[in-house]
Amino acid sequence: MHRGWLVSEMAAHGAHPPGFAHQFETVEQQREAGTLGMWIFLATEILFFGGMFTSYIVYRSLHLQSFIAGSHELKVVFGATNTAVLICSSLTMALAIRSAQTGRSKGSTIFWLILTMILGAAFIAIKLRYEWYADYVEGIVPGVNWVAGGGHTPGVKMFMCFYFFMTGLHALHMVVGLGILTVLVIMTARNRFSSEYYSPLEISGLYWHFVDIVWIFLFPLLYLIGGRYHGS
Amino acid sequence: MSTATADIQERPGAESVNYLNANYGIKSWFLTFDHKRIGLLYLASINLMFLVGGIAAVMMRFHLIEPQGALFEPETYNKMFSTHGIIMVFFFLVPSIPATLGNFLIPLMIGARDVAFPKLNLLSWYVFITGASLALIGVLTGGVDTGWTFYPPYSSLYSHTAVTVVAFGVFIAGFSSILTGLNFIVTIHKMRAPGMTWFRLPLFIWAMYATSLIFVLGTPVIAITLFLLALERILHVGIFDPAVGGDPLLFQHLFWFYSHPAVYIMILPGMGVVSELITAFSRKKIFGYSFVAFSSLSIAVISFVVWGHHMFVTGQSVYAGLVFSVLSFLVAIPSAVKVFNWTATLYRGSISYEAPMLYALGFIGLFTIGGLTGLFLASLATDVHLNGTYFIVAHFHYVMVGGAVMAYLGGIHFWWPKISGRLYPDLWARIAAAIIFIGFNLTFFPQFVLGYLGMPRRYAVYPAEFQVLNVMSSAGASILGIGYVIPLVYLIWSMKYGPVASANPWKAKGLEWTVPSPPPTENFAEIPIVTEDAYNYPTIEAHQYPDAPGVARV
Amino acid sequence: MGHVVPISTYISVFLALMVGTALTTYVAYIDLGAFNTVAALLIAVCKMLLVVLFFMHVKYATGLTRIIIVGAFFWLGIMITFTCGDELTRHWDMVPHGWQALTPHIVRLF
Amino acid sequence: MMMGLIHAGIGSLVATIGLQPPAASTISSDVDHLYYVLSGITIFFTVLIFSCIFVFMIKYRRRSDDEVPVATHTPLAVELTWTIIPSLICAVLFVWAAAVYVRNSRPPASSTEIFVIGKQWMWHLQHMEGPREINELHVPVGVPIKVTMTSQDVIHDFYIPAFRVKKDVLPGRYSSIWFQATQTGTYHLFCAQYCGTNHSEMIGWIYVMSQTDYANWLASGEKTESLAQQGERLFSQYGCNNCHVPEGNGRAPSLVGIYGKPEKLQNGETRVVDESLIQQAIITPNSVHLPSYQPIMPTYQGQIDSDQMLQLIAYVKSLGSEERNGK
Repeated sequence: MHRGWLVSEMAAHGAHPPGFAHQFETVEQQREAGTLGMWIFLATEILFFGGMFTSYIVYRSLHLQSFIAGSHELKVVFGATNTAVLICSSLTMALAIRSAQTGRSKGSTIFWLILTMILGAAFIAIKLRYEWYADYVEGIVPGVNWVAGGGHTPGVKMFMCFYFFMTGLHALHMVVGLGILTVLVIMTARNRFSSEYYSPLEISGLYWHFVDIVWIFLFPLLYLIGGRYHGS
Repeated sequence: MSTATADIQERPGAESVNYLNANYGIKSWFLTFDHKRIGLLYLASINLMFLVGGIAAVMMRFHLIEPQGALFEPETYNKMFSTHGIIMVFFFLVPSIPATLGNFLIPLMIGARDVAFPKLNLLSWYVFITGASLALIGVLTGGVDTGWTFYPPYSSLYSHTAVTVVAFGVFIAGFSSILTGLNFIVTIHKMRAPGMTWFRLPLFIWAMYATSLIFVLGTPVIAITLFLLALERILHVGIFDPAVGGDPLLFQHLFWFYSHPAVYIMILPGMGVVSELITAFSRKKIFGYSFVAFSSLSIAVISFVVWGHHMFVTGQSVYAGLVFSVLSFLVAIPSAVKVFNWTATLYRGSISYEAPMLYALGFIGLFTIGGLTGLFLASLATDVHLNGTYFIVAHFHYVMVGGAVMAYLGGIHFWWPKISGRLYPDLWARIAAAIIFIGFNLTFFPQFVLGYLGMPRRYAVYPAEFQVLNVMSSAGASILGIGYVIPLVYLIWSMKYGPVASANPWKAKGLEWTVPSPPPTENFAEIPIVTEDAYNYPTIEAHQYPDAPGVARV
Repeated sequence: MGHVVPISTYISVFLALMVGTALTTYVAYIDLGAFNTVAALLIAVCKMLLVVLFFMHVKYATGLTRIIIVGAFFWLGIMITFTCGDELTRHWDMVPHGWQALTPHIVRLF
Repeated sequence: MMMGLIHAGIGSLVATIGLQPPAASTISSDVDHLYYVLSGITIFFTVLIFSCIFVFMIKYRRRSDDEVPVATHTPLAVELTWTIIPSLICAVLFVWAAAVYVRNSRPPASSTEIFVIGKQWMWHLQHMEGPREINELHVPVGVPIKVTMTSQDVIHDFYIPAFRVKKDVLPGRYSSIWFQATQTGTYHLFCAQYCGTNHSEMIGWIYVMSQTDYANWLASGEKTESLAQQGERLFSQYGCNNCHVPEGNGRAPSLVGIYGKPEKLQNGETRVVDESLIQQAIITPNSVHLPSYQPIMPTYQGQIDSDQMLQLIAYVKSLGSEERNGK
């Protein structure tokens, strides 16, 4: 039970370590607070996406056949590729944190961070170019370009709505994540982190992994669970 | 009155540095990370919103003096009650106590220098202001006429008002709630002073913790729901449109998943404040500390599984209705436990009746009525008759205005010496409390009868037979309105002319009373070490000192 | 000071996740009836656990972190269960048999 | 018996001083009895809490600023008592209220049916025998009446305070309530779910008439076909009878006796054929088609308005209930 009241030597002499905030008594207290804060934020994120998942489950049960038909409009190849890309980016993120944690050179941390960013950007690029854009051309984007007919029932339209809302919201989180990573790269370059203090890296990592987990569920829910075996 | 003059001399020199005079200028306020100043920023902004919502309410009551409507076209009246509801719920009641008193007091009460994330705290105020401004812009440019519940398909397809803008404002303000809740939870977990164990925490902190849980777990759902609604309005994709397979009831489920717990966001902090006031003015330890503390948590948890009682007549399945009904009864029990414990705290106390105590006692009485009338609505058969009528309006105003606003005012009065460093005129404060109590009951009690008689809510015109009760209610509203203006006047007056307050004018317990009034920016010169329970007021054992003054009258 | 996870652990977790992705895609092309859904979700949950426990260091974290995660999913469960509890039982109202037949007995209690 | 008398006593007392709406259906008294008991509980606890507060306020007022109060302790028994007693009260109230509710959620089989369409901002009411009314409904006393309701636009709510019945009227779905009036008279009909600008003018009157008066009223109106007959005409007009042949050997299932039966759909779901399902079958046939037939039925979305929909539903229902055909 380490508590913050033991005013550390450093704080007492006014020599705060970089990144230490005045309202805390110790660096450890600050680190724990940051991590706890991020976990609570992720809990709200679970409920945020949860509202979407609940709606999806309800409508799927109401329009089962249409949702299966709708899921057959999606391209599993790109979905699966993107899943792999995101998992790779989670690995590189974990390695970036590990690199800071174990006091490797800042070049090593920056390398892993930039690799993570490249993978994240690749995910968005694939999504945009080979999925959303293709869907737009095909005319299966509700509210934007929806070509009626082709046996598309209202339920299929509903499915596509959810597909775009859910993947869109996820992609938005990816973009925010890329922004955070950019800041982290700059901070690392300016020697803001050490093996003593790398809390921003750690909590950003939690966020990045969370976004990965959302996709881990979106992929089967949107692309797979209807089964891909019927038809061609 | 005894405290008003006695303690002035205790105060250190007038030039002592505190959070108010530490630095000056607009920048020192709008860029402050000090939780106390942020609390005051919130105080100013939510009172402004209260004013807007209150004006709308007074206009509505004037309109309803005549059955055919005295003032407006129905369309304007609809915008009026929607504005009132949206502003009051999302921009006043939800942030009322947490964002003002919570921000100001949590670090002081637990012995911390600030909340865990001061920058996030300021950010959440800016987010709130952005949301509130958007909502106000929406209200002023075109208004909104959906009611605060935004039910589709009316809100999504039929309303021609500024629904999207206002919903977006509420959406943004939601993130302010989330950030505040997150900050409070981390602060309460990680920033407590040495010795401040969980069971030594003031009950206000327990209540704020429970409230923060709801903020964090409920608010994201309303955010995503309003987001879907806005998309539906902009793109017409049919999410809540039954014509293309959408289900409007799904919106209601998601909406009430947040909005029912939100009722407890409003009342739980009030309960926390009342626990502080009752103990301070009876100079006694709270009766059943752990029961009051755990009832806050259980209310927070149960509040999430009762939302379906808003949907008993909306076409929800009978079976779901049964489950929600039994769970709704369940939430009555921790609330009852709290009321009994507060009342029992008074027993053998040393009770004085300064204004905050009057508000606290008013809270207990009105909340009792508000809570018990909730049983009518948890009961399936009576709810069918009363749902959507003025009975509902009366019930939730008893809880939210009689409960939450009373507690808010009581809390502001109680901690005003700490916040401002000044004392307000107690006589005026007592008069205002009495006027508010009378005005409130005159406004809302007739509405219970109106509801049972069958008058539906949100009616711009109504059958003539309901006029007498409506006029009574409107008369009460004007009294209530005056009652609310009085504290505004004397509190502002007191900031300049009020007698200077000592560190502890009420002789209350709690860490916030151990620091000067107003507190210094860093709160505590040295972080205190806590060695005793909350509300450890001196008492004597009855059998030991049968002749002691406190015992003589028993 | 956070726990330093060996690189070998990260690599194994990574490989397991990749295998999971391949497996879930493969299974979708086999006709298992309702079990397609079950299998897909089961694999997703396993993958999530791997990420949470190792990449997010929950295996080495305090009880508080675990309570938050379990709590968040519990609340999500509440939302899904109760919402579906209504949506999926709405059509039952018209069903003449089922436990509605019992209600006269309950009514007779009064 | 005793309780009944007390309730009746309270009822007449409350009604005389104008605090009670007219009670004019078989459900009213059930709801009112519960209401009185709830009011009694509310008054009891409110008085209890208020008097405790007042007594303590006076008895234990602070006499001097340095007064020290007597310690009180928190006996577990006290806490448990005031936890358990409210729990028991709540349990009883729940079961009672739920029993009344469940009993009233199912219309008697012998109910006469009336259709209601809500639209901004009026009520269309349609008798099975054919007559239509707007914002007015004539019903006979002493006969159970089932009201089947749908909305053309937003959510409305059909509320008759005197009968203590209320239910939301939803677009795209059919909801129903039932009542049996016990007293002739004129009663309010309100829309109780906010539905837009003139929500407060979406009101009407319910005329409860003696059964002979009602028969006369029906006879006096202009002669119209019954709802089912109008539906039958539409059925052939749209060519539905080409496929849905009664003998069951057509390209589509026979509709004779289908109403109220559970059917297994192509998507694996089993649904009872009700109003909502019939409407769904007409608007989006593929979503509910039966596995043994080809999904060849075209959609009639946009061609059939809600009045016609009710006529078709009434026709299908008339095929289903043999006893009504026999009459």
